[in-house]
Amino acid sequence: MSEATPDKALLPELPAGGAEVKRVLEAVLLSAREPLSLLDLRKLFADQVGADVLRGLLDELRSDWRDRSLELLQVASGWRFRTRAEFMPYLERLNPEKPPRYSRAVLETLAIIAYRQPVTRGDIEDIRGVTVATQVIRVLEERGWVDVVGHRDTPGRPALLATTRKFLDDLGLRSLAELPALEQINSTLDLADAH
Amino acid sequence: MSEATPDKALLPELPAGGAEVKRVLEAVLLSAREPLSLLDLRKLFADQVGADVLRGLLDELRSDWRDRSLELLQVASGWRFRTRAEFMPYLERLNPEKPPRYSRAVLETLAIIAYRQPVTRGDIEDIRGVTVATQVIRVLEERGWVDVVGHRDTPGRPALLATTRKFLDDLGLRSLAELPALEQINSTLDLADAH
Amino acid sequence: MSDSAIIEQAAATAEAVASPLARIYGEPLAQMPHDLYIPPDAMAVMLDAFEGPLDLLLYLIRKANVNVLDIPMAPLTEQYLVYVEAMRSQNLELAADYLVMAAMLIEIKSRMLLPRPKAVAGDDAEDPRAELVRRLVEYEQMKLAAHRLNELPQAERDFDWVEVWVEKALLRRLPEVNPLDLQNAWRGILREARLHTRHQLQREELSVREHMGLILRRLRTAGGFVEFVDLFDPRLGAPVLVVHFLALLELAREHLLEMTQVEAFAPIYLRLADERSDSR
Repeated sequence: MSEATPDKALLPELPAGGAEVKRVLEAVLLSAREPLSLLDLRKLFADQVGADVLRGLLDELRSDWRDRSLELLQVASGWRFRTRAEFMPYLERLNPEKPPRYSRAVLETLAIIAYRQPVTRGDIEDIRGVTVATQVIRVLEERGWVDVVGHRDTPGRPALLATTRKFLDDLGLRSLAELPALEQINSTLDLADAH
Repeated sequence: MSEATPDKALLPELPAGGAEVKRVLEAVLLSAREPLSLLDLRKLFADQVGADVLRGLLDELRSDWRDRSLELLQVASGWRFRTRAEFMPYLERLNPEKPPRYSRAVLETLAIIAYRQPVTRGDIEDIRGVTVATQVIRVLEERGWVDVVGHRDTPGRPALLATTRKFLDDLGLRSLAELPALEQINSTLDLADAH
Repeated sequence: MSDSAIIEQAAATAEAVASPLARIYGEPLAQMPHDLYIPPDAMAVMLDAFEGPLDLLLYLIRKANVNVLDIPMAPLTEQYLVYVEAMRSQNLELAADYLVMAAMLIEIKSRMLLPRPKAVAGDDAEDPRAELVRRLVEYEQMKLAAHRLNELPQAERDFDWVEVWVEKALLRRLPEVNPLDLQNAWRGILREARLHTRHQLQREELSVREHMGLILRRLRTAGGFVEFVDLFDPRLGAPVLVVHFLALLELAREHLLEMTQVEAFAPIYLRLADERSDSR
């Protein structure tokens, strides 16, 4: 181990020394499981490399990685590399976690808008028999699946909701006609209700 | 999520596409928790990028990193980045926990399992000529290098031990065929000298 | 690395472990003579350096530069028995494996003293040492293999795997919905409200409803006012145009839009019913 201990030749005043220190910094930061403080990093070089020099090299390292797949970040407890956000969807594809689910209220509201559009919030409440929370509609609007296509010419001029093209795209449908037919639902229901 | 789905623009026939695929490969390999097989990597690109193209890009990536702080290694379960041995003394300075060093009993047991697998504890004892302590096997099992792959159909149904994929990975091997060759010790007896 | 180099190295390993402790009359154990003799006093220390009787036997053979395939049984057995006797007085449990080996050596030795029937040339199956040699060879192979395995770069000892921090929070995960989820949701609604007779719908109606939305959207982007003919693109084909037209009628029936025409054959205009009071 002693042959790897940095000695005077590694001191960053020398260009070669600086490059070598940077190489060590990079290797250590890439494999560390935790952020490394300046104190940790000084310990790496047995306190032979000053904090200012290290800070300078960390800045260099950060710009070396500017256009690359990782970014060197300074967080509260020190420095660490992080995978850029743009690659998250790929990682997600490798380790798919169980996707979150919409609540029953959201799904039923979406089903009503999809099958009965254009509908007002009142229509949805009539069909579901319960009040529809504003939050439920907002979730669907923020997802870009539902929007207001007009207003019904009745007192209060309630907004008419319909599904969007993005809704069709995201569900892999070419048109609403490709939604499961409701007759089938009824026959299933009849069977289910038969006992 | 859909905006990250690779589309035709990512196809590696285009030089720009190839560079982009390589960027994704690098990011994902640097942040993966396990070695990634070619199959995993194809999944990354929704099977839009062929295995040959990926292999070519992995080779490029490996040479891109040739003179850098990490190396891209192909092991039994796939590809993964590791730190070069020269940086280990620095890493050890940060992490005071000493890596495991195995006793001769553990190493000889490991060698017998590796080269003669699948073997029972009795087989190991026959070869080593001594009792094998339970602790010795447990050390190897806890490291994830050895596991029980079955039971021999003899009285007592002793467990058959074999090495795992992690054993190969941790030793940087792609398959058992890459184990160091056994010494050839001539096993014919010269009867002429018998007395 | 040649065979002999490895063997020397392996032997040196055993010596390196034993030599700091084993000093007989001030002499390091590593310098013992080649005549196989190790003073019995050193045995307890020696034991720690060996993995068992095969290892000890191998050491004795290698130390004396004897080919493992040509073991001189008599001196080896005698020397071995001296050790076993010394061992037995100190650590009986440990000596058990060694005693078994001693018995094997004595058996081989005694069989070799007896006159043997003349063996067929090349048939060495009769040699009583064969089994011992087979075991020694196999053990030596594994011992050297263990040594080499230990020299391979090892994760955590000689290198670390790289696992760069991934911040999961950077990825906003959205729930996925598939058409069947909607079907199930609808089924839930029906079961809840017993509405299955009233809400029986057909595919065609659904298409009409889709086109109702399209027309409303179109009117909205056009500022709430569109000429009738502009709403129809003949390239879409008759079935689509018919559905589109039905959607238009349905919208009118539901008072969602108004159709106006100044006089016969004049252009027909469509207007969103809510446009009059719309602040925009």
